[in-house]
Order: sequence, then C-alpha cells, then structure tokens
Amino acid sequence: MQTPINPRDIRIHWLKKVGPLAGLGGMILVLSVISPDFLNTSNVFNVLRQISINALLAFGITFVILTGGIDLSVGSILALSGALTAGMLAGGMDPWLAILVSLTAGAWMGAANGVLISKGRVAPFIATLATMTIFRGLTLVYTEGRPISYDNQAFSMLGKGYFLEIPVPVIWMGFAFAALYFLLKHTSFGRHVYAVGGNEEAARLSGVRTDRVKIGVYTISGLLASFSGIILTARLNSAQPTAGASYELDAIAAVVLGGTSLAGGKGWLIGTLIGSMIIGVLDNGLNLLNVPSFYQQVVKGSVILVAVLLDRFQKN
Amino acid sequence: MQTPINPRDIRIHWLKKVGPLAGLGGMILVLSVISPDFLNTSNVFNVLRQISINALLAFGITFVILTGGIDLSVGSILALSGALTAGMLAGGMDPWLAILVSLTAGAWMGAANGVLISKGRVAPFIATLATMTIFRGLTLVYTEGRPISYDNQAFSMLGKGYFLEIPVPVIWMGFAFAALYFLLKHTSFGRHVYAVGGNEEAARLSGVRTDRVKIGVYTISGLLASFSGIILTARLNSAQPTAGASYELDAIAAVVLGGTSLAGGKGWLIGTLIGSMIIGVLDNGLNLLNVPSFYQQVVKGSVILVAVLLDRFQKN
Amino acid sequence: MEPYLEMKGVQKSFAGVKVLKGVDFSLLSGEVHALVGQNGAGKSTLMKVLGGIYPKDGGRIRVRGKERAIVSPRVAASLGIGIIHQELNLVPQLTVAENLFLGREHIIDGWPVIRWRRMREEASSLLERIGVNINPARRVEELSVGQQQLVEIAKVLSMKAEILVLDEPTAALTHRETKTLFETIRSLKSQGTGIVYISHRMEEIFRISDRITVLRDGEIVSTRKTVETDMDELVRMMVGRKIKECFPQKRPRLFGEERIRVENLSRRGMVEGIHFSIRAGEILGLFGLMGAGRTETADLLFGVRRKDSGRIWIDHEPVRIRQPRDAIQAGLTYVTENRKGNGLLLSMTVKENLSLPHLTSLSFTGVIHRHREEALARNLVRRLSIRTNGTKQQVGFLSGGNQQKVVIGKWLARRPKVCILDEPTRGVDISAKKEIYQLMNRLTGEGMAILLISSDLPELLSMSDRVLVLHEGRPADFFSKEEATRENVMTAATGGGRKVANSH
Amino acid sequence: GLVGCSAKSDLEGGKPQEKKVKIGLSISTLNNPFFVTLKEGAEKAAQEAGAELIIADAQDDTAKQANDVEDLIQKQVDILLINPTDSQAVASIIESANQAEIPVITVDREAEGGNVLSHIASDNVEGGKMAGEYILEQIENEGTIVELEGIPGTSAAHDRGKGFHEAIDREKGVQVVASQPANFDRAKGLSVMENILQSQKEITAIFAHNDEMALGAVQAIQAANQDILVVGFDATDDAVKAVKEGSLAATIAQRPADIGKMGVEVAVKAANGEKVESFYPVELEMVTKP
Ligand SMILES: Nc1ncnc2c1ncn2[C@@H]1O[C@H](COP(=O)(O)OP(=O)(O)OP(=O)(O)O)[C@@H](O)[C@H]1O
Ligand SMILES: Nc1ncnc2c1ncn2[C@@H]1O[C@H](COP(=O)(O)OP(=O)(O)OP(=O)(O)O)[C@@H](O)[C@H]1O
Ligand SMILES: O[C@@H]1[C@H](O)[C@H](O)CO[C@H]1O
Ligand SMILES: [Mg+2]
Ligand SMILES: [Mg+2]
Repeated sequence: MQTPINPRDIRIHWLKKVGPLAGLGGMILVLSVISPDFLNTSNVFNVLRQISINALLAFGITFVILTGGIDLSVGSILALSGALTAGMLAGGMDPWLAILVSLTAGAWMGAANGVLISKGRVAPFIATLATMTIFRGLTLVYTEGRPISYDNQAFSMLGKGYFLEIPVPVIWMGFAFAALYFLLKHTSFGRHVYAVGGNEEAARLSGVRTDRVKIGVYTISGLLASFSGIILTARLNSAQPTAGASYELDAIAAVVLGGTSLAGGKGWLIGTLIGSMIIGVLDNGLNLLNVPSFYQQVVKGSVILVAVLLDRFQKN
Repeated sequence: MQTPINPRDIRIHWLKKVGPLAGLGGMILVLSVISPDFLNTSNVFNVLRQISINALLAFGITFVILTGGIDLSVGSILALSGALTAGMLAGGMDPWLAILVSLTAGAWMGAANGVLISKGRVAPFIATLATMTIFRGLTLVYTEGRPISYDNQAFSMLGKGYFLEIPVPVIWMGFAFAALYFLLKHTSFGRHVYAVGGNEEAARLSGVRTDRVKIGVYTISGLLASFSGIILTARLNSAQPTAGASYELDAIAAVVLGGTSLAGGKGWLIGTLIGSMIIGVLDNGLNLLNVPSFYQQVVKGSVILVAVLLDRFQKN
Repeated sequence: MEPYLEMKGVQKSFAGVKVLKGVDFSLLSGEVHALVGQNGAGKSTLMKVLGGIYPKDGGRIRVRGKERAIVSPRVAASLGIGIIHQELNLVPQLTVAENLFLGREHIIDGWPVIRWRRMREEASSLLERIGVNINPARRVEELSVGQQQLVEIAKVLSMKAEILVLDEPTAALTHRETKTLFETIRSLKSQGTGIVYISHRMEEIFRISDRITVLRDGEIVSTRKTVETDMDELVRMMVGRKIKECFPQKRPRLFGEERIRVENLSRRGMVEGIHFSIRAGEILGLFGLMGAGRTETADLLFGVRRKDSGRIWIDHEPVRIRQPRDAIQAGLTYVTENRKGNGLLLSMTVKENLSLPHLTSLSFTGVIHRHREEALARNLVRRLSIRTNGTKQQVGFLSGGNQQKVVIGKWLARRPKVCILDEPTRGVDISAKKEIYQLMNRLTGEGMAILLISSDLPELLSMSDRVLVLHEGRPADFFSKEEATRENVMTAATGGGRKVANSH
Repeated sequence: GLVGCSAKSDLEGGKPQEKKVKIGLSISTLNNPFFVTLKEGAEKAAQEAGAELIIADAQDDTAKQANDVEDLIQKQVDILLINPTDSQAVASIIESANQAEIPVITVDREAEGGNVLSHIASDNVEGGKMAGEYILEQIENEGTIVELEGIPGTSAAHDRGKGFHEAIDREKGVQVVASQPANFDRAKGLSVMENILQSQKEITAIFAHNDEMALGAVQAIQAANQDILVVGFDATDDAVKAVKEGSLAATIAQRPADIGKMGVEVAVKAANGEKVESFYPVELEMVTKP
C-alpha cells in the first residue's frame, strides 16, 4: 500500500534547507557589489575566523534547542573558561594541561545546567539565566574584575595561527562541525536528542533516558563554550572578565536563522553554520561600509527579521 | 460517574500558589534578622518603589508568557519611550500629551512584535530579539547617544512624588496590577490568553481569534514597558539611551519565580508580583548586607535557583 | 426536501497527494448520515474542509441552498456547523466550563466581563443533558480521556449546531456513555439537526444511522440507505474485498508458565490493591468504566508513574520498575491510549518512530546502522500495512488509524514477554483491527502474555481469556472466559459485583 | 616618561577619629578594570582611615544606581560617594540623598544638579583632546585616522569622542576614515579592526576610547603585519606593558586609584566636620614609551 515519495515533498524539504542559504547568498551578493573589498580571499577568511566563536557556541546551543531547551549561560562559561585558561598559563602551567582543565570545567558547568534542568525540573530559561549570573560572578571573583594576560606563543597559535593559509580557529570550527554533524545524524544519541525535543514523554516511554540526553546536550554546549573561550583567549593573548557577554543572543539567533525550531525536535547543524555566517557577514559588512554606530543596530535587527520572514514566506 | 476532586489535587494547587510566597517570606525573615534596617517602613516603601519598574515589565511579560511567547524587547521599548517622553518635555510639550504619545508609541511597538509573531509566524524569541536591537538602535539615533534632560517638576512627581506617604510609582504599580488582574481573570480576552497558551489549535477551532490575542498580549507588554519608561524618566529627571538594558531578563525571572510556566497556559499575576518582590528584596538585601559586588551575582543567581528548586521540590 | 448541506466535487491534496478526489456528500435535516471508510480514506479531511480548517482545492459547498466559502472555523460556526474532531481539542489548563464556552463566553452586555455564575450553571445543565456528572470547575487536564471526550460532546451540543459532525466520538467511550450519546443524537435528530457520524464500529453505524456513505481512497464508493445494506456489503465496499468474521478464530487455550505476576499494586487516590497474573499465551482483559483506573494500572506497571506499593515478577523473577526503561528491559511493552500525547513523535518520520525503542540493538558503538534501520522499518510497514508515502513520511501526516499502527509497530521488532495494550484498536478501521487481533494471537502463540485494556466490550470479551474488572480503582471481580458475559462484566463494573481480593 | 603632572594628595595623615565613619560608595560598574582600581584605591584609604566603606555596583544602569543609593540611605551612611553612571540623571538621585541630609561627593564623573559637597575627577573630554593632540603631533598633521568608539550612549564614549574631535577636526590634513563602536571590549575591538583593515588599506593612526579596544586593535594590526600608531585610554596594566613593548604608542592615564583614595579621604574629612574644597582635580597623564 506504499505510495512513492512525492517529488513535491522533496522540493519542500529542499526549500526549507535552502531558505537560509538563499538569504546568505543574497547578502553576499549585495555586499560584493557595494563593497569591492568584500569578496577578497583575505576577507573571506577574516569573516570565517570571526564567526568561529559564535559558530562554536551556536553548534552547542543547536543540540540544546533541539531538545526544546535553551542555554543562556554560554557567554559566561566562555568567560570563566577563558579566565581559567589564562590564569593557569600565567601561572606557568603546560598549555595542554590548561586546555584540558578548562574544557573539563566547561563540561562540568554545562552538566550542572543539565542536572538542574533534568533532575531539578527547572525551566531551561531560568536555570541557565541563573547560572549565567553565577558563572559571570565567579569570573569576576576569579579575575578580580581585571583582564588576565599571559605569555605563551605556542598557545596563542591556537587562536592566531594559520595552517596552510587557513586561520586555525576556522579549522577548529570545521572539525567541531564534522564531529557534531556525525554525532547528531548518525548516532543513537543524536536521534534521542531529536526524540526528546519532539515528544519527551513518548521518548521516555520508548525507553530513552531523557535525563541523560538532556544532561548530555548541556554538557556539549558547555564544552563548546569552553572551547570557544580558549580560542578567544588564545587570539587575544589574555582573558577578559566581561568576555562573551550577550554572546548567547547572537548564538541563538544563528541557530534560529538556520531554521532550527525553538520548540525542539526540528533542525539541523548546517543551518546553524549558515545562520552564523549570516550574522558574521552582516557584522563585517556594516564595518566595511562604515555604517554609523547608532544605525548599525537598526540595520542588524532589520536584516535578521527580513531573513527570518523571507524564510517563512518561501516555505508557504 | 463524577470523580470527587482529589484532596491531593487541592493541596498541590495550594502549594503551587504558596510556594513563591513561602520563598519570599523566608527571605524576608532571614533579612530582617540579619539586617536591622530591613524592616523599616521607609525601607519597605523603598523596596516597593524599586520593584515597580521590574513589576510593570513583568506584568506585561506575564501575558506574553501565558500565550507561550516571550518578549525580549521590553527593555528597549522602555528606553525608546523614555527618550521620546524626555525629548517632548524638553521641547516644552504638555506632559499629559507627551505621556499619551509615548504610551501610544509603546503600544505600537508591542503590536509590531505581535504582528511579526502572529501574522509573520516568526518565533517570539527571535522576533523580539530583533526588535530589541532595532528599538535600541532607534533610541540611540533619536538621542544621538546622549541622555536627554528636561525640567518639569509636575511630571517628575510621577516618578519621585509621594501620595499619602506612598511613593507614586508604587501606586501606579498597584493600579496596573488591579486592572491587569481583572483583565486576565474576568474577561474573555483573559481566558483566551490562557487558551492560546494551553492549546492554540483547540482555541482556534473554538473560534478564538488567536492572532488577535497574540497581538493583544504583545501590545499590552509594549504599553507597560512604555509606561515604566515614563516612570523611570520621571524618577531620574532624564532619559538614558542605555536605560533598561537587560531588564527583560529580570522581568522574565520574576514571572517564572512567580510560578508561571514558560510553556504557556499556566500562571497567575499575583505570582509575578511576588516574583518581582523576591528579586527586589534580594537586590536590596545584598546591598544592605554589603555583600561584595562580585559575589552579589553569585548569590543572586544561587538564590533564584534555590527558590525555583524549592518550589519544584514542594510540588512533588 | 432540500438538503441542509451539499458538497459537490470536493478536492483536496496534501503535498501533491490527492486525498479527496472530487467527493459528493449531502446531509438532510433530521438525518444521521454515517461516513465510513478505512483509515486514511479521507473522512476527517472531508470534515475539516467543511469545518474551515483546510481550504479546499476544488468543488463547491452549499449550506441551506447557498454556496459558501468556509474559510475559518469561525465562519463554519456561524453557519451552524459544529464539529467534534477525531483528536481532542480542549485546553487542558482551563476548567470544563471555560472550555465549554471558549470563544463564546457569556459576558455582561456591552462589557467584556465574564458572567461566571451563568457559565457554571449552564455548563452543569449541558453536562447533565448528556448524562455526565463532571464538576464544571475541574480543570480538563485532570480528566481522563473519556471524560474529556464527553466534554467535547457537551461543547459542540451547546453550540446548537444545525449540522453536527461527530468524528469517532465513541472511540474513548464505554458502553454506558455511548448509550447516552445515542439518546442525545436521537433527540437532536427529532429536532431537525443533521448529523454526520464517523465511526469504525459497525454495530454503531447500523444502530444509529439513516444513510451510509462509503469513502475509499478519497472517492465515494456508494451512498446507501442503512436499511438497504448490511455489514458484509459495507465491509466489502470499504476494503474492496470480502472480509469474513471480524474476531479471528481463537487458538486452543493452552497456556504456559506464568509470565507476569502483580501483587498489591497501589497508588493513593488512584488504584488500590491490584492483583493478577498472566501466563504465557494468555490474554487478560482489564475492564472498567471510565476513570476506573485501568490506564492508571498500566502506567504504574510500566513505571510511567510512581507506585506507592506493589510487587511485580516477570518469569518468576522479581523486577524493580521505577521508570519505563526498567520495564522495557524487564521485557514489558506498553501501547498507550493517547497516541498523540505520548505515543508518537509527530514531527519525526515513520522510520524514526518505529526504530526508536531499538536504536541500541540497531547501532554499533552508538552509530546507527542505517540499512538495518531501514530494513526494520520497511518490514514493519509491510507487516502492519501502514499506509504511508514511505518510511521517511512524517508521522504527523498519517491518518489516525495509521498512526495507531505505528504506535503498535514500534514494539514488535523486539520480542517482549508481556505486552500492555491500552485501547489498541481505538480509531482503527475494520481491516486493521482484524490485523491487530491476528497479531495478538500470533504474539500469544509465541508465548507472550497480553494485558488488554479496551472499552469496546465485544472486542474485550472475545479476545480475552480472563477478565479483571475494576471499580473505582479496586478490583471488583474476575471472570473466566465462560463467565465473562456482557451482563456480568457490566454489573461488576458498575459496582454490583462480588468483591474479590485476589484474581490469580 | 610621564607627560602632564600629577596631583599629590594633601589629605594624608588626618587625625584619628572618635567614631567610625560609615561611607557609602555607589560605583557605576565593576565590570571594568578602571573602576575596579578606583574601588581598590577607595578600600585601601578606608582601611587606613579606619572608616567603614559600603560599596554598591550599579552595573552601568542608572536606575539601579538610584536603587543602590536609596539602599545606602537606608543603611544610614554618614556620607555618600557617588560615581555617576550618568551625569544628568544622577541629579535626582543626589536630591534624594540631600533630602535625607546625607552629604554627597561625586567621583570620576560630575553631577549636573543636586547639592554636591565636593567633586573629585579627571576630565574625559580633556583626555580625548590630549589623545587627539598627541596623534596629530606624531603623524605631523597628516594621515587617516580610525576611531574605535565605546558603548554607544555612555558618557565616556561620548566625552572622549567629543574631546578627540575637538582636537583633530580643524586639521585639514587628517581624515577620520572610520568611526565604529567596539563597546569597550577587547574581542570586539579585534574583530571590528579586522573588518576595517579589509577596506581601509592605509591607516596612519587609531584612537580607541579605552585600552581594551586598543589592545584588540593591536592584535588585528599585528596579524595584518601593519604599522599603525595606536592610542588608548585608561593606562591599564596590560596597556602600560604594551606601551613599553612598543605595540601601543600611548595611553591616557586617569589614575583611578587616586580618585578612589582621595574620594574616601575627602569623605572622612567632611564627615568629621572639617571643611573641604568643592573640586579636587586628579590630573590626567599620558603614558608613552620612554
Ligand atoms: N495535514 C496533512 N498533511 C499531509 N497529509 C495529510 C494531512 N492530513 C491528512 N493527510 C493524509 O490524508 C489522508 C486522509 O487522512 P484522513 O485523516 O482524512 O483519514 P481518515 O479517513 O479520517 O482516517 P482515520 O479513519 O484513520 O481517521 C491520509 O493518507 C493522511 O496521511
Ligand atoms: N493527570 C491526572 N491528574 C489527576 N487525575 C487524573 C489524572 N489522570 C487520570 N486521573 C484520574 O484518575 C482516575 C483514573 O483514570 P484512568 O485514566 O486510569 O482511567 P481509565 O479507567 O483508564 O479510564 P479511561 O477509560 O478514561 O481510560 C480518573 O478519575 C481520572 O480522572
Ligand atoms: O573612565 C572609564 C573607563 O575608561 C572605561 O574604560 C569606560 O568607562 C569610563 O567611564
Ligand atoms: Mg479520521
Ligand atoms: Mg484509560
């Protein structure tokens, strides 16, 4: 009784995926016409490097949002991890060890979110809002409100270096994307992430350990936030106590621009990458075009709105 | 065939309502023991005045959250309305007219959110994130990045004055609470707000004009944000372009602390008032106890978490 | 007589698939017109077009002689069209009274202020009219599915619709409520209301309808006067071939070892002191009136809710079940009564739904073996004749009955020891029902024990080897196959039976 | 060396107090090393003077500052030190302290209203001007300049920009080719500068409204292998180090520790009934490579 897959279904599917890409394409087109510097190789790598931090955060948040959650604490985890790393480096610790410690700390912070949300049944918004405040406070306590500088050229290369002309952060972003894509698409954990977001009760009744899945996604998010904190610290040769403030909003915007639904259960990682690029290209373009500062926010908000609206419009 | 109402149900219902109140009571108890200044009449009015801005924002957001939405733009609407008011007063406009224009502008900004969300089918988080950026940008454009001062003592009384020893903003808060409570509890609009949040499809099938309800709640939220912007401007004798930044987070926290579910359909306005008080008492207490500022954030986040967790714990 | 309602050549496609291929349908004043057909035939879709939920792609609709464009549920309501949809459409957080008058609240003249007392009183009398006694101040989420269905019925009755559509209204009702509903339908009929009645229960169709229209694959097969047709002909028209006897031949009653034993299962305020055991190959029927605690019993067994007390043995081994995962590992499976609420992942594909409980065995070091997953899904789709555009079709777009098959199907890939089926044939068409019955027999033949919860009394009586009846959360009586007659079971369910403490 | 001069505090060694003075300090934000240093200067002075210091952090929010000051009034402090988030809005806040008859001293930023006993500050407009003049001098009145702005709408961003433009706008040979906000943030300073470098090929000098942004810009310039004169503001430890290394040309030092220290000293003096001046200037100084 099986009817064959409908060609239109495929088209819709394709459109859904192509929506954000079309938005990005449009922006690139416009910018390359009005700003001759935009499509230089060097600027392309520049934009890619700039988005790497946001993209890493957004990748993690994609997992969280797919389960129907949200993570507002990533900016604070970024700052605390960065501060820890810089502090350890300044104290002369081996860079690899420092990285390991920081990543572990980030993963634990994420896991704490996950436990609060799954075992404590606290709404994700409020749980991560509270930990956002706590982790930021801890960063201030740890740094005493001042940047921590260190001097370690080898470590700095993680953020500043190039590998075959490609900026190292872009390579990290590529690796993270590939690994997470696989995790989401080809493993049972990935499937459970979608299941928990789609219908948590049904997932639980099917034997999915929903609590573990939730703890898992927040841990991933924390780990990636920590990783981006490390890269940022490497790039800046220092860690700022205020680093990453309100980064969560840009990261969430990237996820949603990429077509992932905030209700959970629906979305994809490539979309997030594209969403991140939209935001990066936008920021870059505003700078290249020297848009006056007060107008930048107006333009940025409007472009995001138009992108989302176009996407909706296309799908109908 | 009627099943009697389960006594356990009633207890749960009651506990749910009493949960936040107990949290507030506990905090008040602790504070009045360790800080002798805390329970002075003057400090009580002081706290009430301090929460009035947050409470007004949170009242509006309660409506939005009850429909299952969210409003991140309230802080920016507050700023833009405040700036408009101060600008008009500085230009010598009649205060009442200035207020009317500002409130109208706030309502329109809120309505714009509502239209984007209902007609444009943009996710509330992303729509109001975009407008938050846009309205903030417009505030900067309008103020040219500078505070706007005015001189109008009569108007200032709206924020600074006292009526029978009660600070005027507290009276506004009381009025707004009474009106909104009635609206939510005793009008069909109020019921529709719950219905849209509880089961939008069912509401639609029952003939509820869900789009109108949504536009309605965002309009209310915008109106209240604008109102609090006016009060703040009156209180400070001037309007800051950066006013209200990140106020949305405290307002949302107040709503959730009060027991309203972010999933929509469940919640109550008294809870929001209590939630607002919890945050206000906390801020006040941290100051009175002279908690070092870096630790304040840690403590504040932790107390919010504990309050929410206790609430969950009680309900089980 | 001019028909109240006339639909001509109505067409509707989803994503390019024609679901309604030019359907003609009419409804006279004071008639009950039954609409029947297999799962996915397009019955609900036709009614949703009428209700202004889906825009039609072609055709005309005339209401009381006038051609109308029904663009929204509001317009439908204003034309006197009232619909009870197949899926429950209530707001769980609101009270019964608030739901009954949602969108049409009683307000003080000229003011948008609700008249609470009037609403509560009217709600009470509405509920009374259909013979239910539910406190209108209760919140809907606290009601059982059956009670919710009654609230829906009361709601649509209160709209004083002239055209009333009931899309499987009895699926969640027991005999008693069904009887009252039919009385109500008869009285509405005599007042001139036209009623479209959709059901998969053939005896109901013959009891209540005046005319029957058969829909197959989006086309009308035939419209007959009820008195001029019979069950066999109807089934043949629906399925396109002959189907004999609905309940399959019972296999010889040879039971094996005890597979599950339950002692003193309780949860305060819900159920108390449930005892039973089921042997390999045996089907134990669990009966009770609405709210008697059947679903609750199943939930406690499977670890969906925490029990206050109760011990469980599987194959003589004591097991600790604290969450569904434990139950699954112990060899239990559970087909829940609320497929949308907790049975399905509506936004995911048929394949993903079917494979969800088996991902561990389908993957190696966490990586899913795609081909094996696809093979599993295809196999189940074929075995259960699930009507779908493919294994990648989104489950939310399947018809109700086909969704139900997916819910059952997802458990069948593994070999469970005990299977709990809560209303497994709710909303399932006659041929699919037969498949499910055969499946149950095959599973018991393989040594599985089944706990069958069903409000469909004929189904329960003919499929069960023994019947346990609950009354107000306690075991009321226990019957062997021979004792389990309609009368005995109903008497026990209404509280008139001999009380039993132990039903092993 | 140090350009400009420094004011030496003449308030040291006040006589021992009979009662412990209770000072409230409402500070605009502690998310910024500048104010952290100011706060530490104040704390140290309070300890030395045996005074009790209660600090509230307004987190750059005027309304929170209003609340903080009210809370401090509730605490019945003897005297208030206010570091305004905003010079105009603080007026009505000061009025409420006046009503409670608690004397107010402003630090770092001035108040445009209310009854203020004394003011201790350096001048941001002046600092912007110094930066502009220094740049003109170094580039010999010719070249293209980039301005990295602070958080739009903050007084520091506004005042420094104002002073800077006062200095350079009349010079025909120089041109500001880009003015972009980088929010006082190092990471943002880096990415904004990277972007500007993509379109502006020949930049002679950069003025950043604070050191954090300046240091971010330095990273971008180094990565692009360019040689551009960068001037920052604040003289944070990192910036002073960068000046020594030569990657940063100069930074304007505000001596926040001195501002904090003098604030407390003046407060103690006033609380003890001694007469105080209405203005104690804390000189700016320019830190450059020796
Ligand atoms: N929103 C939709 N999108 C895509 N396909 C749909 C949608 N709604 C229904 N369909 C498809 O239309 C067909 C008819 O579905 P419909 O619900 O009308 O069947 P039905 O006759 O009511 O069946 P049942 O007896 O199972 O309720 C099915 O194949 C279903 O998959
Ligand atoms: N979530 C809930 N909260 C409160 N009471 C509930 C809840 N779910 C069920 N109940 C009540 O528990 C009792 C048992 O319900 P249950 O669903 O187990 O009945 P049932 O016998 O399965 O009936 P049905 O035929 O409706 O499935 C009913 O009185 C019902 O109202
Ligand atoms: O003076 C301070 C610092 O320079 C800081 O960098 C920004 O805020 C200003 O007020
Ligand atoms: Mg149907
Ligand atoms: Mg049941």
